[in-house]
Amino acid sequence: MNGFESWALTLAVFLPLLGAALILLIPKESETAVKTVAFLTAGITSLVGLWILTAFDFKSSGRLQLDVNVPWIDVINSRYHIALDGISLPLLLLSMVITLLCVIYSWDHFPEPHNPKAFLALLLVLATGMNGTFVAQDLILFFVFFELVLLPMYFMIGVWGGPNRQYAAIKFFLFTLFGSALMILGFLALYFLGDNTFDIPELIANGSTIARGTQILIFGGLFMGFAIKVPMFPFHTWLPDAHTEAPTVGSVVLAAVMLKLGTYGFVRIALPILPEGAAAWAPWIGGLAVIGIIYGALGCLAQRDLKRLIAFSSVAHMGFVMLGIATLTDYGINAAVFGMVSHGLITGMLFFLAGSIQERFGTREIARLGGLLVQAPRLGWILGFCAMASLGLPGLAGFWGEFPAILSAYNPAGGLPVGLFRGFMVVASIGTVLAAGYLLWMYQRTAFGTPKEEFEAKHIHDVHGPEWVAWAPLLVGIVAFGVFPGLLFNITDGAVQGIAKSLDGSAETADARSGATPVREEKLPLAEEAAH
Amino acid sequence: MLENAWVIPALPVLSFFIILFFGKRLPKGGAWVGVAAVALAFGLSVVAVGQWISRPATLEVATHHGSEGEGQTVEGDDPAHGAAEGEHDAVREPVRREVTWFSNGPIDIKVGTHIDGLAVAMLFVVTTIAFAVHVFSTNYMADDVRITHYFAALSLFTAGMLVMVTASTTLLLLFGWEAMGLCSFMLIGHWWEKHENSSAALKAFFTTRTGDIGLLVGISILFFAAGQTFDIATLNEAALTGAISKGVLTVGAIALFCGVIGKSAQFPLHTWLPDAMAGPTPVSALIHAATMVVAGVYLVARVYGVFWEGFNIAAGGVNLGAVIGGVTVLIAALLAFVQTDIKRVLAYSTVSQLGYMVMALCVGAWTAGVFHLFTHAMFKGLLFLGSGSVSHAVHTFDMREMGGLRKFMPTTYKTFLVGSIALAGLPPLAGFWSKDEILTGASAGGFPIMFWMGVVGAGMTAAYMTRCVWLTFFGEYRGHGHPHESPAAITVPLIALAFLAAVAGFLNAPGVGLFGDWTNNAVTLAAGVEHHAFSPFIAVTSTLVAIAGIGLAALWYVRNAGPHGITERNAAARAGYTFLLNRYYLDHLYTDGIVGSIKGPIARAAYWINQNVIDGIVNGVGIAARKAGNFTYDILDQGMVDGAINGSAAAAGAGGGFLRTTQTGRVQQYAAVLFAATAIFAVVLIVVTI
Amino acid sequence: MILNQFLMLAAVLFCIGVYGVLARRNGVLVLMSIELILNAVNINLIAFGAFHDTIAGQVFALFVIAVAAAEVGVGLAIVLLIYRNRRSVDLTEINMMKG
Amino acid sequence: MIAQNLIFGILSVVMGLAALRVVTTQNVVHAALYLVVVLGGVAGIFILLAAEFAAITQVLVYIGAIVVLFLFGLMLTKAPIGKAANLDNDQKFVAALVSVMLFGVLAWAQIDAFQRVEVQPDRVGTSAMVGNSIFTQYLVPFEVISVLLLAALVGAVVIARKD
Amino acid sequence: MTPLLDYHALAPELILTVGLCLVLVVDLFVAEDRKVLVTNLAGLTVLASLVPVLTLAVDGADRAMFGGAYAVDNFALLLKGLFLVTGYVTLLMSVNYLDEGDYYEGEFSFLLLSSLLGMTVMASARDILSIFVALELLSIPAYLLAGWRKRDLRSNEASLKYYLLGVLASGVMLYGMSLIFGVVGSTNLYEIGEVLNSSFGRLPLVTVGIFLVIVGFAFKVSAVPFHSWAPDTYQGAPTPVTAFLSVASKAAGFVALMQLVFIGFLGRDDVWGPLFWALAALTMTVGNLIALRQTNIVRMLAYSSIAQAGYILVPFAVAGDSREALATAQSASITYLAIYAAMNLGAFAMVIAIARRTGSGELSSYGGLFKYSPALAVIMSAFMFSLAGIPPLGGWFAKFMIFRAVIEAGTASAVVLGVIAAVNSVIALFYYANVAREMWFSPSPEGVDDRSRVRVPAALSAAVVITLVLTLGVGVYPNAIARLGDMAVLVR
Repeated sequence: MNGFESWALTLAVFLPLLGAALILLIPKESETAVKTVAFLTAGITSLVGLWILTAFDFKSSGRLQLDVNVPWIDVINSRYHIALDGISLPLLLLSMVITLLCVIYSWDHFPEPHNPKAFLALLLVLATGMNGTFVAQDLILFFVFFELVLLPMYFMIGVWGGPNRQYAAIKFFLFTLFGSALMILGFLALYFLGDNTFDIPELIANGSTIARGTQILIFGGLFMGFAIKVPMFPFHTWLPDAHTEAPTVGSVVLAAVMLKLGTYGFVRIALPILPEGAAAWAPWIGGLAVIGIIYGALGCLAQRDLKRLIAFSSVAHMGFVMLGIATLTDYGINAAVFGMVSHGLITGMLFFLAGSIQERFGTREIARLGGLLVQAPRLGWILGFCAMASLGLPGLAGFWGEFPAILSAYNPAGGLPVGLFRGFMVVASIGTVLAAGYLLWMYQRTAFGTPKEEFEAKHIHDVHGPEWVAWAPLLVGIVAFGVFPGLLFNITDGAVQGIAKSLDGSAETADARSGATPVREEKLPLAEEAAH
Repeated sequence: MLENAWVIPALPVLSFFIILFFGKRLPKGGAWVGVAAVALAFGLSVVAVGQWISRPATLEVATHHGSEGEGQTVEGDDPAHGAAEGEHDAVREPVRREVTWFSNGPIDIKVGTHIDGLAVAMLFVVTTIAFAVHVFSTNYMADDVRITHYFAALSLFTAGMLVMVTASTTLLLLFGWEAMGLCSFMLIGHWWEKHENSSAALKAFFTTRTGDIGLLVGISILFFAAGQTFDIATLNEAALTGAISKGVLTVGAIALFCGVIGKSAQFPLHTWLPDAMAGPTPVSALIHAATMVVAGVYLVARVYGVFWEGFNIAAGGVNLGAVIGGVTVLIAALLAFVQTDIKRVLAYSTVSQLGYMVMALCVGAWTAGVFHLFTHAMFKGLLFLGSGSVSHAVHTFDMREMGGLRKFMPTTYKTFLVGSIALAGLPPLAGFWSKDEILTGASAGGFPIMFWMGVVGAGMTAAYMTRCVWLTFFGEYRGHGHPHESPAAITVPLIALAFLAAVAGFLNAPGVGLFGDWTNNAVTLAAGVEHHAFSPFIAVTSTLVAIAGIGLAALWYVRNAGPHGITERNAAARAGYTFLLNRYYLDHLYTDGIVGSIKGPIARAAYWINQNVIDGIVNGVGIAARKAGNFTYDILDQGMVDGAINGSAAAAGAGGGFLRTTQTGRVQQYAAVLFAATAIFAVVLIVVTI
Repeated sequence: MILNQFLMLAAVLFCIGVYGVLARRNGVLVLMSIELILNAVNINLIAFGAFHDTIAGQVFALFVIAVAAAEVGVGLAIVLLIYRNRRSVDLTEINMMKG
Repeated sequence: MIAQNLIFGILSVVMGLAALRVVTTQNVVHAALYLVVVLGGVAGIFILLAAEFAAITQVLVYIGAIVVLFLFGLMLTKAPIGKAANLDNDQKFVAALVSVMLFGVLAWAQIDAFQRVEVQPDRVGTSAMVGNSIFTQYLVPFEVISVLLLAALVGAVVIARKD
Repeated sequence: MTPLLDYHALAPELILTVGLCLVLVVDLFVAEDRKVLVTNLAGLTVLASLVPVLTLAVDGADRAMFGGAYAVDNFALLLKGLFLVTGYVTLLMSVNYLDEGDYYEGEFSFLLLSSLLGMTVMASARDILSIFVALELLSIPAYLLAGWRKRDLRSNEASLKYYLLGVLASGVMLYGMSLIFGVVGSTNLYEIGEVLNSSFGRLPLVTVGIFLVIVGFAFKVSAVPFHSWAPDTYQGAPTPVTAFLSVASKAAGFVALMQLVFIGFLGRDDVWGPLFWALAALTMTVGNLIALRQTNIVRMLAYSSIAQAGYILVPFAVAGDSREALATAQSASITYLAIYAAMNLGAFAMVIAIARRTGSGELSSYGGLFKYSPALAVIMSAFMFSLAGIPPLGGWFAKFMIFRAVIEAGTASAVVLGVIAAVNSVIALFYYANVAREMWFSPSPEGVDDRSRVRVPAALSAAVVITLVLTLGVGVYPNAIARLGDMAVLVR
């Protein structure tokens, strides 16, 4: 391993922090310098990301690569262990790209009260937290990065947010902290039961020795931490508030990357380390996931605020991701990872759009909008495109998060209640219709028709330069991943297979222990009768 | 060409992107790019057809159960039949070409093309109609503000349909399927400034999406049932060889059929299709008559093995598909009577005809169903374009503002008439042959109910088309414009399609049977789908019924038209009138009692039920969803879930407030607490530790 | 003499002292009550010292006496300070800060 | 032994009553004087337990210094000499309850622990022994307490003085 | 025969003693307007006494005198270091406060040094008599310091309440000590430990004695329900004194508790285990809940420090569960104390700094701080969120160690306590974040026109920088503090 290889991930994580520190040194008045530094930092970080992409050995994407493993906190045997595999890589790149795009997007529209210096510094700190979470291979390191994102986001919402920002900011903060407080208890339990280590790969190797009952308990702790971040029903109520009140860039980062921290946690930590706990929890997770799908969709139907609608749609979409995870199968987890990325691209894009619409019209109230296609056709069509992507139209990235999740629910991992999961599958499929419902209904009211009187005379800019630059990669990504899902699946699959292998049969052994016979056959008794 | 069939869908994809990105800067908004791409695709499809026809039948297929014993054989000169005498039949081997799309562990998910007779036929149909529609649109839509978008969407649509028909896997099929849905949405809502249009677009999208629930579920079920593959050929084989249990097949087939119901506008999800007429007429011709709506039919034909086994078609009697198809035939036909909008008449007619196709497939008449799809595309595309031509002239679709147009627009009139007769099923035009085959299949396949439904439907079809033609082209012009014949870009496609509508039926006429031969494939053979011989009795019956329908309708409209006499104006009407008049003592009751009641109360009641109950349910579901949304959000989410959160926060605050009051500020009270706590804790501790 | 008689006396003094601390209004009287408490402790210490035959009890008691002296001095200084500013040593009135 | 018990009985009754008066009397000066009685009684108890040095210190420090300090305190705070109403606050009942509870616990635990164990002070704790102990084993606390007294002195002066 | 006194071991205390006498003397000869010199001298004394602490640490050997009654081991050294640094930072915070507030400076330094001396002695005291005397030495100057703003009624009140309750608590504690002494017949903690491990230790009287002693220190560390003095005293006392009380004095209480409980009472974990469990749960919950409703920042920090004490008590509650848990618990408490010291001192330093502009401790006066003095707002937020335990600020590691102790113990009651602590850390965030909210999100209050940057004097800046660096450093690289905490474990 040459020098840069051992430094690449560290750079990817800490360059933004360095940039933030640099920005703090620049006087507040020289805004251009601040922006330039932020742009360069995010850009160089992305270049590092590109380099990582070239250095990554795709043939063995299941192996942890670019490993750095040095002592950190000896006393608790916690190490600075960062590395990435096929699951981390796409998310890390997503985080980098989103950060860069956010810097570009905010180039000349900083929300009130302006102050680019603080805003960009916070954004870069946020980036460090996000990047770090995706590469951390040590529970404590993971925890620190996982929490590191809270503060910047709190301030971002609170300072630059909408009218109800203070409530939203604290709510976001409290919820997440509540989850992570229980999560850290779970981590500690893993430490003591998993041979006094916080190292994730080691724990995966050791973890299955933990007794089933204990696994279930610990999984409960981790579940709280991750599920709130995801957010799963019924822990989702922070999300609409946070999204609605956050400034555009904040919403984008929140939706595109931060929600993934939770699902990533499930995939990276909770599932492989606690396979039997996962198997015991899976039906509940699946149930909450499909409730979330329907519930989020119904919530969307009731929204009058564009951003809030998109926020609720995240609840539904993350439901699909969680459903995939709950199946504990390779299909499901692949779908989940794909869902994370595609949701990142699509919902991130939707929030950009909502921000731009608000900037132009001064409102996000759906009822007051209308005829966007008349006044700003490009904006309108992009909105339509994203709505279509969001509702899971095949050919666009969203589909690959949804359909394989549904698919995998038909055949969950051995030992899980097949009938129940098939029920989930049907409910989730209904969710796709509801998704079409709320998105198109929103689209009809905002983009179709003719402009409302109050905005009739107003000159509305169509998409402008920085917006194009910031959006184009996302739009291209949505199409590219939609048409060539292999771009992503082939990266994630290796790693996912590893996880699926560790999960394989966990539910069965659990069942065997509890004396039940595993159910694993294709025949549905009901259908059998119907056929005759 | 067969190996490189991917090029055919790729062309419109290419043109889509060209139009999307450069259309605005191209002359005519990029329309010609689309036309050129489709023309090329059409050409290539024709090449493909040629190559397919000339492909030797090399694939030996074991037949499931021989049809020879019953003496009902396919045409003698059928090369496929030559081998049917033995245990094996030979068919043309499908041309497959696949690449790995992505992998999931050991399972490679592939995409590719699967070209067989069905695919080739569909390629031909789609490119033909698409070409005609493209050409038609260059004029029809010339002045539209969004011609670029229009052509982009049209290109994308064509691509979607072509992808679907060539797809080798259910997954890729789903891609094309949904892409069409998207384009349908965009094109129905093309004039989105008006709320009704965008609502219609939404409705179409939702309704088909609702059906797609089943499709998604079905594909998932069959994916695992077939051993983790989306491959359709494997799936069919697995279904027919019994590798998949009957129960799973049944569930899978029902699930898939939900998708069919949505996409092919079968009862009860048919209500979106008439509304979809809000889109430009060429779109209606292409998407909502000839191609997209037959996607469901195509799906059934494509994964026939699943339906064959899942619906237990070989057993005859009734099954879900056949019932739905039959009911759709009748319901939609009934509804067509009361429409005043010419396009809506055609729309209901389309629904009805789709019912025929579905019914055909589900009574085991595979070839008939596919063939009807083929002929229907020709004459229904023609009829829609004809109606477009009419509206181009009179700027309305309301038949009450038309009348007498045959004088102003002779070409349109003639071609429309050809289409109508083909639709009505009068020999020797296309509709007759395909409809006849369906009826034969239903009768011989052991589906008497479906047979009679089909027969009644045939009569009704003839009747409502008579009404339509009458109101549009006969009588006095009731509008306010100055009708004129349309330009060549419009009439040429009409003529071309009229030609096809007239002659296409002969492809599978008794003694010709080419279509059946070309589309013959391993699946139907393995399933043991029987091809029933031409039955003169049925042919005559259906013809007579159709004529009766025409006659009765003509009679009705004569009576409505008043004493001036229809006979002077129209020969066909005169013939019908005379025919009816001779039997007037019977038919007085008949016309008033049956036709009248059909035309009047029953049709109206049916329409009312349709608009208020079925459509009401469809709309109601939407409203209910929104209501449920409001409830979920306002009561559950904001009230209870969030309320619990905020409530616990408030409780914490209140707890803090209460505890504050214990901090009285008086030092001796603090001291009292100190000592009291000491005393109490001490007692407790002693009790605990003793 | 049994040990417990001393211990009971101490307990009585202690509790009377506690009562005084809790029930008296005047700051100086409260300080006096505290002395009762400390003296109770001293009785205990000396009695236990005698019981165990060790000098440590006495030594401990001496330290307590010394500390008590210092405490009383400081306490009176504080009471005086309060008196100077408020013209009252009524403890029940001193409740500017609460909640 | 009887004499000792007799003396203890008298002392304890006097001390108990005097202590009660300290906390109940409505005359502040009386309270101080009753306190003297209690403190003196304590010295007597010390003697009974053969702790002479402690007894002497008790008299010197408490009666000689602390009570005087209290009287100064009463004077300086202009406490009403003579009977005054309202020397008690409104939580007498609570105070009594708490004290009784506390007494119950302590008494029970003490009786439980030592039952009827005899205490026989046969060695007089001389000042030499005390000094020896303080300057060997308890040297550090002793030094500390000297600093403590200094600090209390300086601090009390600063706090109590007018400025 | 080994000499009675080990002067090297006693050097920190000796230097302090000499220094405080020097301060007292020099104060007499320094003119009124140059009293800063005295404070500087006091600061130098503290720094000088840190030197032997370091040399002793380097030396590494455990030293003990008077039959183990006075020990200089890693535990003692670490905590002496902690006390001295805390004292130094407090002095830094006081310099301008006293100077500008026109309070007695020389005597202030003297009393502070006295109190520090008491603390350093406390860290080594393994004898209940020494512990008692050290406690008094560290408390009595503190009673006086609380009333240092003599003309301020609140300060008077603070002093009175602190004094009265403090004396009562030490009375209770003494009574308890007398009972323990009565059963054991010795004041030496190790001997006490031995006896309490025997059948004598099972006496209910011992239970009462242990309990009364713990009550005395529960008061010192302001554990609920013995906390009620703390808010009033903290609010009324001069802010540097409050900082000192809430950090050093509280730490001293914990140090004493650790020595008593882990050496003396170790055998009776059935008494102190549940007791600390209840105290910890109550303290965290009550402290946090009441803090939610505070509008005065100092008072809020007072309740916050009560709640923080609750967290520190958590390891005590689980220490008796197993041998491993005992070591982990001690290391957790020590680590928490050290980190808490840094962040809480920092918070108070910031309160002093900000009060230089706002002149008020009311939270509402903090509005708009981020706009006119962003650096102060950021730093104050850092301390607040560190107290809340948000990574990467030091507080997270402190909380982490607590949780670690809880999970290491692994019993059901331990885990429940852990969950209570977790929930409490969420409640706590609300009011900590509220401070940040006021500074960042709210506009300046009406009538505040001065929008220039707040100027912070050098000494105060130094205090802020020291605490900030420690807080951040620990958060990012907790290894150093964790290792120290591990080494300083009193009983393994």
